[in-house]
Amino acid sequence: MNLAAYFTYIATFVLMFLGLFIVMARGNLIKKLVGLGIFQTSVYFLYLGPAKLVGGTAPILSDAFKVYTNPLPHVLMLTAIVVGVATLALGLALVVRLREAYGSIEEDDILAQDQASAGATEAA
Amino acid sequence: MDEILIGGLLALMVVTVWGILRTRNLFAVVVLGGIYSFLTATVMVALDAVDVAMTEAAVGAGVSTVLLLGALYLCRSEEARPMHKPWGAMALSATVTLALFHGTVGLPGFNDPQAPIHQHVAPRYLNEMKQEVDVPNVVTAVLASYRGYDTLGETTVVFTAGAGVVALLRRRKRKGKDKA
Amino acid sequence: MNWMQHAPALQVVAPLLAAPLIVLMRRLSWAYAIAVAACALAFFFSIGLWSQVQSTGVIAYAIGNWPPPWGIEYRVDALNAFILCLVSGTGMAVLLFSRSSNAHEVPSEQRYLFYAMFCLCLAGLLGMAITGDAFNIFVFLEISALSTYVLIAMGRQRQSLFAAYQYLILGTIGATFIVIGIGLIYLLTGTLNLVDMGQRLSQVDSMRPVYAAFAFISAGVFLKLALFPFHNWLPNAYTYAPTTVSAFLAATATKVSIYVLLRFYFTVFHLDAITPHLPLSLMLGALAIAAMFAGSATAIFQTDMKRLLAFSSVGQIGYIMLGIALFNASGLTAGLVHLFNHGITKGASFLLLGLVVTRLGGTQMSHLSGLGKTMPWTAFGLLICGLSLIGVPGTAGFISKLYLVRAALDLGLWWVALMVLLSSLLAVAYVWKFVEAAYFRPPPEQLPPSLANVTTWDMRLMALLLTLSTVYFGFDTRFTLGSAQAAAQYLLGAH
Amino acid sequence: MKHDLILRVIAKILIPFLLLFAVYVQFHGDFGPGGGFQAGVIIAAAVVFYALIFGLKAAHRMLPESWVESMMALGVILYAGVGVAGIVLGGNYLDYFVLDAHSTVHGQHRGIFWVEVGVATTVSGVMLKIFYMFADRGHLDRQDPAASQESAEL
Repeated sequence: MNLAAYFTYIATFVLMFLGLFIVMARGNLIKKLVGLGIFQTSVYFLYLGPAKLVGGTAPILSDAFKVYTNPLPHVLMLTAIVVGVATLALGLALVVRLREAYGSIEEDDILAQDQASAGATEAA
Repeated sequence: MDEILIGGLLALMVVTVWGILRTRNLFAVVVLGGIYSFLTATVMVALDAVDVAMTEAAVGAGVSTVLLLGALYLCRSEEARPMHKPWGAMALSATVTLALFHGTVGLPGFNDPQAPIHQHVAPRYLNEMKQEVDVPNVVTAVLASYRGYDTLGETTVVFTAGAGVVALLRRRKRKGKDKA
Repeated sequence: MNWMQHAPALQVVAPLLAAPLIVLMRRLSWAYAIAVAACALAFFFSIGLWSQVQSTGVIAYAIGNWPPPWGIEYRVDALNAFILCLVSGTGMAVLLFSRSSNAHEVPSEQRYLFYAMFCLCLAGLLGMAITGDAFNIFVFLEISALSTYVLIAMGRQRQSLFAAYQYLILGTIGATFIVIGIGLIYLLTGTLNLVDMGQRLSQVDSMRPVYAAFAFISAGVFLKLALFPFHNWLPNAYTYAPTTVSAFLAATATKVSIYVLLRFYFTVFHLDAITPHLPLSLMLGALAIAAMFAGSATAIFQTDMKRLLAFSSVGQIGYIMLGIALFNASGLTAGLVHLFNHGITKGASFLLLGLVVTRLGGTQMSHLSGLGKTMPWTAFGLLICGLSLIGVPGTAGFISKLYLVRAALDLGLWWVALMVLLSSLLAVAYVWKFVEAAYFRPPPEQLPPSLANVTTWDMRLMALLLTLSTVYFGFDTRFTLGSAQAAAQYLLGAH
Repeated sequence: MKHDLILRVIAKILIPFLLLFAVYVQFHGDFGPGGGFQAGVIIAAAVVFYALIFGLKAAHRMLPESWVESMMALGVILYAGVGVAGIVLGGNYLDYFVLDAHSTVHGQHRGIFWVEVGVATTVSGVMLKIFYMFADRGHLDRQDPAASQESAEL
């Protein structure tokens, strides 16, 4: 296998691994969202890498060029970026509310508080 | 040449993510996140995706960073030390990554003009668009016309996020909290 | 101009356009009226599409007049016409119920936004169900997902915030998996149109990316539809969301995800052709059976009725998946019938619980004790829904279980049939828990502080309507069975 | 920061150019990189910049929150409305070909133009609204009597 032909894929793997790991292993709610963002970003290269043609140019038509990079993945990834920031905004709004309700943005703290209050209602 | 440039930038991105993973100062995490987004945008320029790069620079590096800083200001917090060993998370993300690795082996490689994505669908956008839509920027034509419905959906996603944030953060009129 | 000809686009656009109008008006009474009008339009159009599909077959609608695969195509066939009816119909019932129940469950400043979010969620789900374009599925999936997070977070307790956050993380991971899967297929075929993808994929030589795409899309959709062991977000989300939201999600959101799975499995991957080479039936079946037992068994130990029903959903999703895992006409029919029947049963149960919340302030077993005396009709309705969840003759649940057992026996899988019956015993156990509380325990001396003393007629009517349909579809199976059989045949003969 | 003269003067000079740049990005999107999303974000950035220098209250006076909320909605309505116009004029949904009676290409141009305007309106509205929401929340959180009074006035 020609490694050089697959380097964008390899970057995707590494970024994806790290992003997913941050989401799952870290307990801080903001850091989880940052990890989620990295995980989403890794996908961009899965789409954009193969779209590029060396010697081609950005898909803005002009008489000076013959070869263009494939525009369709660009359109799809524009959508993905916007979806990503929309998710982030909602996630952060939730984090702000969580912090007001629980006084913490650590997953373990919140779960512990929930467990305590669940125990209280059951005893009642 | 292109490969070396893009590969180098991608390597820098990996280093940045490693920094994000290791540091527990959330402010540093957010700043590193901004750097990460700018690197992403630069790679996108190198990959000829100029529209995407511009969006990533404005949205990823700009808006996301501002939002994260705002949330950080409201939460004022440092990340706690992880309480448990992350072996489960490690195993899961490794499995997912290996699955993707397994899958990409049969895919067309970098810079392969014979790849299906260059043979099917996209050629019409590049060759016939001049007669059909006639705007020089093919990305704009595909975004707003050929796949305009996706963009309507995307605008709606943004609207949903906006209205959702209003629903979540609009201040209650009563002072007392009706939270349990 | 013939508006019916544009029904595929309009039934998604009506609720999608309603949401910004509501935000623009900012008045609660307007918000409700607009939402009801949009939802009624969507329901009307989807019934129209269903009857049109019955007579003329597949309807293709090219959005922007760009022919597929260059543009985005809407494609209505026997399968998704059925799903559209389920989604918009239950959406309508839940919406009409929500006016009074929201008055007690959703803070007043957020109430008009509730309707905006509800319309967006409906538009997202309908858009996912009707589209013939892979990436368009992702976009509308995100519309429905983002609005769902907000709807869940509108619950009264602070736990609803964390439930929404958890769902946001898992839902986004799931959606990203789906994008990865779509990306792999796109790189192999160069197209995004589902039918075109399917045709080109069958000519692809390298199977490894296909299997990886299959794995990613499956895992992503499993997360969205909460198949055991991917179900972690669901119990909290259903428990802490406002009751109407639980009803809507239980009846529609997971069901549309199952539809997306079917669409990918049969239209894109042609799984019935691949299955001989892979032990897929076995893998999916094992997951489904695990879900049936784990979900129902966990449900028995719950002390909150909403949570109990949530775990019961995890179990019931197992039955639907079991039908699909059989990969033949009778199995698929059983799965689809159960998808519909479970949807309306769960919708009815949650609406009835909405009545309980309004009247008694909560859904803990302690609230429910003596319900047979305090709210006899509601208790009776919940009993009927419980019987339908078990699969007792005379209810909708019976029909789907009957066909599921029959499909298993047709294939000579008597042990699968036995599993279905055994797990139904677990359902008996959790339904008994409710019966014991409602009929064999005295009502509390002093009723807990209630949100409102009376439930209004519109709430009662909608709960009654859905409960009655649970019984009705247990006797008259023309619509459910007929549509499911047509859909199954269409899926298996699609190529 | 409210009283820093240099910042205020520079901001006064810069903000019109920022908005001009946004308009350029919006309408040059047909010829070069850019379009509604990017322009929307730049418009929002200009107002955020204004708010940072002159204070949130001034920004609210310049662009009241209710307007911003309407902008979020109007953009989507415009976009979806272009689609409905396609149906009314006898085409399919989002059909730009029929938007101009004489030339399909002109119809396409017209459709893309309005659609991009819709996108920019919604994106700038949403980004600003989110900024206002987070900023307001901060005023309450700080529990500074002057600040909470200020936010009560808003």
